[in-house]
Amino acid sequence: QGKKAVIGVSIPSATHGYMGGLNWHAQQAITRLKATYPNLEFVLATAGNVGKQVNDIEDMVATRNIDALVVLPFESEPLTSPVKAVKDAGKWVTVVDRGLSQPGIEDLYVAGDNTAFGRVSGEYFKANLKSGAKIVVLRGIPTTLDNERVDAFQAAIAGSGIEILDMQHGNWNRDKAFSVMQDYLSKHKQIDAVWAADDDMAIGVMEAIAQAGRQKEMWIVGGAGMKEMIKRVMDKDPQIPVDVSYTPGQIATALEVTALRFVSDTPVYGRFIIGSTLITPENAAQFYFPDSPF
Amino acid sequence: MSAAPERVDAPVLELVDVRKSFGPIEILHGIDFALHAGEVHALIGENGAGKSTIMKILGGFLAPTSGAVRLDGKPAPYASGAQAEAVGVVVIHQEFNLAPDLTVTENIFLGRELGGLFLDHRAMRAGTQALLDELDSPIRPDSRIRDLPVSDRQMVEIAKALARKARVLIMDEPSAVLTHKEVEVLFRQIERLRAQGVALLYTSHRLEEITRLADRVTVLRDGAVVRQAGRGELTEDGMATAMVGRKLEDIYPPKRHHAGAVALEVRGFSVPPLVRDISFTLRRGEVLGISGLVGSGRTELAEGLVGLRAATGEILRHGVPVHVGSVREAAARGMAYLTEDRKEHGLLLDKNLTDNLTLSTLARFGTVFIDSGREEAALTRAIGEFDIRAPRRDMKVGNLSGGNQQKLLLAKTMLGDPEVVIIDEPTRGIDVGTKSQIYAFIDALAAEGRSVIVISSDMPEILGLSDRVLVMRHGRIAGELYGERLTENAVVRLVMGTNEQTSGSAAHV
Amino acid sequence: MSDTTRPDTARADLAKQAAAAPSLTARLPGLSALGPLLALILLVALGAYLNENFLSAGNVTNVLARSAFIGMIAVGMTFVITSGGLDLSVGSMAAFIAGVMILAMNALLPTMGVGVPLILAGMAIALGAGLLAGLGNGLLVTKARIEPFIVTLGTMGIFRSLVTWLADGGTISLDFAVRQLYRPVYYSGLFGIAWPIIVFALVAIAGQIAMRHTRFGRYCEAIGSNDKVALYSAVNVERIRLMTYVLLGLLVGLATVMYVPRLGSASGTTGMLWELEAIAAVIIGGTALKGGYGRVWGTVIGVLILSLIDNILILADLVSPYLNGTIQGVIIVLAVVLQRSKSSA
Amino acid sequence: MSDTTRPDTARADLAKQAAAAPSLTARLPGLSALGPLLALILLVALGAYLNENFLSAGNVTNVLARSAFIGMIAVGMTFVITSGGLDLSVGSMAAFIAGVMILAMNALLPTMGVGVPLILAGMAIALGAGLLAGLGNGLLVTKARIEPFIVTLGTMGIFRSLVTWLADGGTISLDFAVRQLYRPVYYSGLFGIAWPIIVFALVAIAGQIAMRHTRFGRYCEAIGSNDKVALYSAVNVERIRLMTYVLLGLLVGLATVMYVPRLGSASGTTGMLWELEAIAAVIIGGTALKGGYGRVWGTVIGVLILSLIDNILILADLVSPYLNGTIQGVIIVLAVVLQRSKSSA
Ligand SMILES: Nc1ncnc2c1ncn2[C@@H]1O[C@H](COP(=O)(O)OP(=O)(O)OP(=O)(O)O)[C@@H](O)[C@H]1O
Ligand SMILES: Nc1ncnc2c1ncn2[C@@H]1O[C@H](COP(=O)(O)OP(=O)(O)OP(=O)(O)O)[C@@H](O)[C@H]1O
Ligand SMILES: [Mg+2]
Ligand SMILES: [Mg+2]
Repeated sequence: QGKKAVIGVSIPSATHGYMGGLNWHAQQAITRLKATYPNLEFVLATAGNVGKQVNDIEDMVATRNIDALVVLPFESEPLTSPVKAVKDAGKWVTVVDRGLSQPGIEDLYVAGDNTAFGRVSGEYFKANLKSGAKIVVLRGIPTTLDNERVDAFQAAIAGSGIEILDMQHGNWNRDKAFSVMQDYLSKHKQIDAVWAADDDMAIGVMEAIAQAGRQKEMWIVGGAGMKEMIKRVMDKDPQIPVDVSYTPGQIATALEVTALRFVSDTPVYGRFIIGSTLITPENAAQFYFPDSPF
Repeated sequence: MSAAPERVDAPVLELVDVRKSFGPIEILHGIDFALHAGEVHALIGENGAGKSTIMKILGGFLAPTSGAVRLDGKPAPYASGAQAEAVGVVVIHQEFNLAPDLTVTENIFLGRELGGLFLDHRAMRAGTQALLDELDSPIRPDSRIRDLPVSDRQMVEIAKALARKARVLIMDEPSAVLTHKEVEVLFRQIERLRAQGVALLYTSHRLEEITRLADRVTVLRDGAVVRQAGRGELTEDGMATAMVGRKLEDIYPPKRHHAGAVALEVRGFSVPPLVRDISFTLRRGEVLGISGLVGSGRTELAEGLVGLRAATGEILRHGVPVHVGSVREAAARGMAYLTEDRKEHGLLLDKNLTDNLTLSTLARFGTVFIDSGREEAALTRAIGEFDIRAPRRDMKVGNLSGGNQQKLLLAKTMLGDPEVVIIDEPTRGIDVGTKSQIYAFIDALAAEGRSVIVISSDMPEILGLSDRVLVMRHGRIAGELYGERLTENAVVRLVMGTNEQTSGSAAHV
Repeated sequence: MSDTTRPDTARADLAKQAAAAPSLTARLPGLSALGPLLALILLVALGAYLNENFLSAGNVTNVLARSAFIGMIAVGMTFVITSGGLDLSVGSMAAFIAGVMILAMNALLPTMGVGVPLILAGMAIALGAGLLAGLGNGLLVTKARIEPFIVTLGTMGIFRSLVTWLADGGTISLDFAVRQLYRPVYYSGLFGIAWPIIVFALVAIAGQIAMRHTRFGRYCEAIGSNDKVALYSAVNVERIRLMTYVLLGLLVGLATVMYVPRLGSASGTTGMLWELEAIAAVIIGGTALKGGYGRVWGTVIGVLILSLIDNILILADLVSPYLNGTIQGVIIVLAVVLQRSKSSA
Repeated sequence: MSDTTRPDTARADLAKQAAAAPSLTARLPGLSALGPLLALILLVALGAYLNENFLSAGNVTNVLARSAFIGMIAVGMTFVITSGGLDLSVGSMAAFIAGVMILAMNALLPTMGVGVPLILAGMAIALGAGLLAGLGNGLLVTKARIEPFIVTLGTMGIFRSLVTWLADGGTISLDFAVRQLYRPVYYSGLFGIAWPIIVFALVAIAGQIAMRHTRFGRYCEAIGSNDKVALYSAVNVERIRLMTYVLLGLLVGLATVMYVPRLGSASGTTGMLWELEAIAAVIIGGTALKGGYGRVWGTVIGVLILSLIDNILILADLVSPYLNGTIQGVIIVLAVVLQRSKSSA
């Protein structure tokens, strides 16, 4: 297996906490794999928008002669044709997290489960709130994946009698979430729980609640497993009873499995769905990575 | 009192009982006024009398508040300057009306470019060259207006107007920034147009020009016509008296000859690329004139002296070498410069009088905070001292009449109380009445022991004011004249570079 | 002689009028100037109508305190724009300063311990970093003579990527104990008024005074109006220009000092699009984008308008949240239509 | 007569001097104008040095084709900026047009069927939408007389939120079969040159000609230089201004026509920050932000510089990807330093 292989990695840039974690895991995995397998070479590109990501992929094919592409699509639809073009050029394709809009293009699919992410959260709300309870929701940046999560959440709480007072976009951003939550708190006298849908947003939400002195009234569920949040869950913080995993480490898994394809004869085709689990004080320890920036 | 010969032919363009107000203030009070074909009509009056306003109304750039503008006896069919041009009524504005980023050719043909779908650059360039040749001007058609000195810009304005094939040509102080030679060229063009039957309206503060050109003179005072006269009916004195409303004495102050210690010495001073190796001294209480052709480098020299242009050489104040790298340093050394280009370098046209007046000496108006009371007091003083006619104190300077802008600029320069003051074209566009005030002012400066350098293209002014005259040619000093030898003839010969021995007869420059 | 009397009285009239000093129309801000104020009042009325909590102390405090960061920056931006400049880098600069400040405080923690000195050291570092960042922009604009748009577009990318790099793609968080101590700087206040509001108010007042009553402000307007004239009038054009960028940098530093205690963290997304908001506030407030005329109090109103729009959109369930941007855009344009009379005059 | 000859030769000398000196600097593009070109050449050299495939047909095609969108928009932006305007809405406008175009094509599909007429209908709709969007901006600027910055900041938010709303927060996708038919418009070409490159080249050439050799371009410069003067010279200032925005809208429409076949979809993030890139390209290319002087070929170079920077960053694993922004910023500033001589002159 002395043959040199170049693996291109295209991921969104670290524009919010979760993506920051994903970037970190990607770089860690690359460093690790490079050390282990000297014949592997990696080209990492991060993109701030769809167009840039497509450019990056084109550039990798045209100038770096990649043998494999590991891609976390910024958006599914627009990346489908460009990734298909890579596949058609005979390259190995690993798709991470967000599936392409056309099935069967990728050789390997490693993904979190956005529907499960929303569903698991919703089920927790349903189980822990009485009928007539009032909650508020913070949404991410308007995207398909945000829609998937929110739809699954709403489906999960359907029929529970839980009332969603408000759903506004916090853009997966602490500052925006902080001000949206401030406004929620001014607007609604009674809020029993908050689905912040993301741990970055949950931090902003917590601050807004603390400022209003209403910590006792409501609990918050974020998501994605930021280390500070997991810590709180471990420490049984009543404000953050649980978290929902959506591990940024999936990129590392994808890279490792892809690398195997070039350093051994292990057949690695297939789909690896890393489900979203409810992180509770009991299982929190296994989701806790204190060294990750996320 | 008005007694002008009645014309039998119908006027081409006419104002009937025109009034004009800006806000609550009426500037023109019922003007009646007519222009005839083949005739030069001169409009004269003090600064702020309303000449430019009348011209703008005639040219469609302003609408009268009441009264009528008639073209060929019918209400003028235009509502804008552009429409007026289309029917042959063309204005040369007192303020330059050129786009600074465009070239000479582009400006001259702006709005009426040649060519079909694509511009015919060659034809426009040739047309421009032809116009400029006709005006005997060395300006290159491809120069950007931004890079041209004011006099050249004025020539471009004139060329632009000539290119318009006017029936009525209205000229607002076209000669103010020109030298005698260029004025001659302008006059030839005016005479040619008059012969072709164009109706011309002309204004200038140089009364000898009026005497020479005008077939008919209308005198304006404070927005009302006070006198109309035919050719030869009014002497220059008579015009001045009619304009000002009182008799004018000799406008030049008597010469003094009591220069004191050397206040400024300049040695081997060069301002690249044109000005080379200039040396001269300037004493306290002395007025030093600098004469020369346009482009001889006078402005460059002055700007070099006050640190506005990179220069080499030595400047000594009171015998001590000083470094002058910026206007601030110049000011700290008691030196000030009044620019010839008041629109681009002198005044903030969209700021009010106070802001402009105190801009260069703001440090004197309060320590941490600006003392606006003191500023207002300074303005009141300046208005009195320089006879600045502003309808409102808080108006934009750009709305002041041209001459009043110049007066404000003078007031601004003098506010710094400079010991050495360089004045570039001090009386451009200033009326005769105020001129004598300014001359008296310059004289008073010298009498107080200050040193004044006057750069002027106005020969009588240079001769009337200066104790000593430096003549520049091609960026060098061509000669120095004082005492007995300071005569118009001598200056002219140096200006032109004519050999001192050839006793020429060059009367006009 | 009768014909000379009329002009003479006319002249006397003119002189009297001129002597009567700044007339009424100039003293009162005039309709054009009142435009943004009117828009603000309408917005407040709309907010109060839509939600009874809108005028509650809590909501008012929230809105004002949130406006403080952009507000301080926008006041600095007013000077930059007035003198004919522009600064696109402020948002990234804030993120960068916040990152540097937090890292420095965390690093100093072992030696200095949790205490007020550490907080003060952090503040000094933030202000120092702001000063240096502004100086960098200013020097590139004045000494290297590059278009401000390009300089600050470049430094915008640089600051943004530096903070992402410092944060290793993630978030830089202030030590928990330090944060607890620092928190009150955002959340607490004096006489019931939150600190950010107080600081913003002081900055705004100082800015207004600086613009109207000091040489610096006068020079900024002069330079923006015509820098050649300013140069010929012995104004140190380069230094004033440089100072506007340094001042803005300092104010970004100050904004960061107030921002960090709020969430105690900085990341690559901190201060995203603040530059656009700050510039918009300045322009809505009536300062000319081309320079030459600055109105600090207008900027303050602009900032308030922008943050009120957000607040109202959340307080009122008008439409799909997807359409928030539409309403925002419409209100911004309308707010400026109210001062249209200005440019059409 | 002898004494008049001397002065005349003197003047002739002067004229000669005057003619000799500036012509060199003015006629030839001069160092200032060559600055961006130089930067471009240096970048190409750097790229070729870093990677042998850099100059391969494939890579060159990629870089040029993807520059086409911003490129066409930037050409339009050159006219807007030259005449003293600004348009911040182009990126959102592109997203909006793409959304409308795709929805319309999907809606027409059942009646028209998959075929060239459907594609043509889609193109017509895109161009029509672009025209209307540009007209809207233009009318607000010229008729309502609002600062272009504010108008287009407002419409930027409006277009962006409208497309998000149309997409219901997600992505609007072109029907798969239609996409297959439409794809070649981006990916295929003529004589081995991709369509986007051809269209961009045509737009650039037409733009350069329009700027230099038609009344429209001349008037844009005149208006940007001094709109009063233009007005006095019988230039229909409002109409020309309006036309610049309409032209830009049309070019955004054209860019969208080329963009949709590439990705086949539109969402709230489509065209994000294109406005900044387009404006940056225009300024890097040497057009003055204050208007009065436009240089279309400079804009093209600016666009190429910007997209080469991205390309080169992928070629070389220089540093942490977090620092890409730093390198980008530094290169942008450096590219403009090369034309510094201009402003310092
Ligand atoms: N737009 C304006 N707003 C207010 N006042 C104005 C405006 N335009 C002109 N004025 C005033 O009208 C008066 C007449 O100005 P005008 O320019 O016609 O004078 P003028 O006779 O041409 O003087 P000068 O010889 O100095 O050029 C002046 O007092 C001037 O300040
Ligand atoms: N910015 C500029 N760009 C190009 N040439 C210039 C510029 N400024 C001045 N010149 C040229 O420099 C020469 C000297 O001009 P300067 O203004 O010093 O002459 P001057 O003797 O003061 O003439 P004037 O009577 O016009 O004031 C002229 O040939 C002029 O065209
Ligand atoms: Mg006048
Ligand atoms: Mg001169």
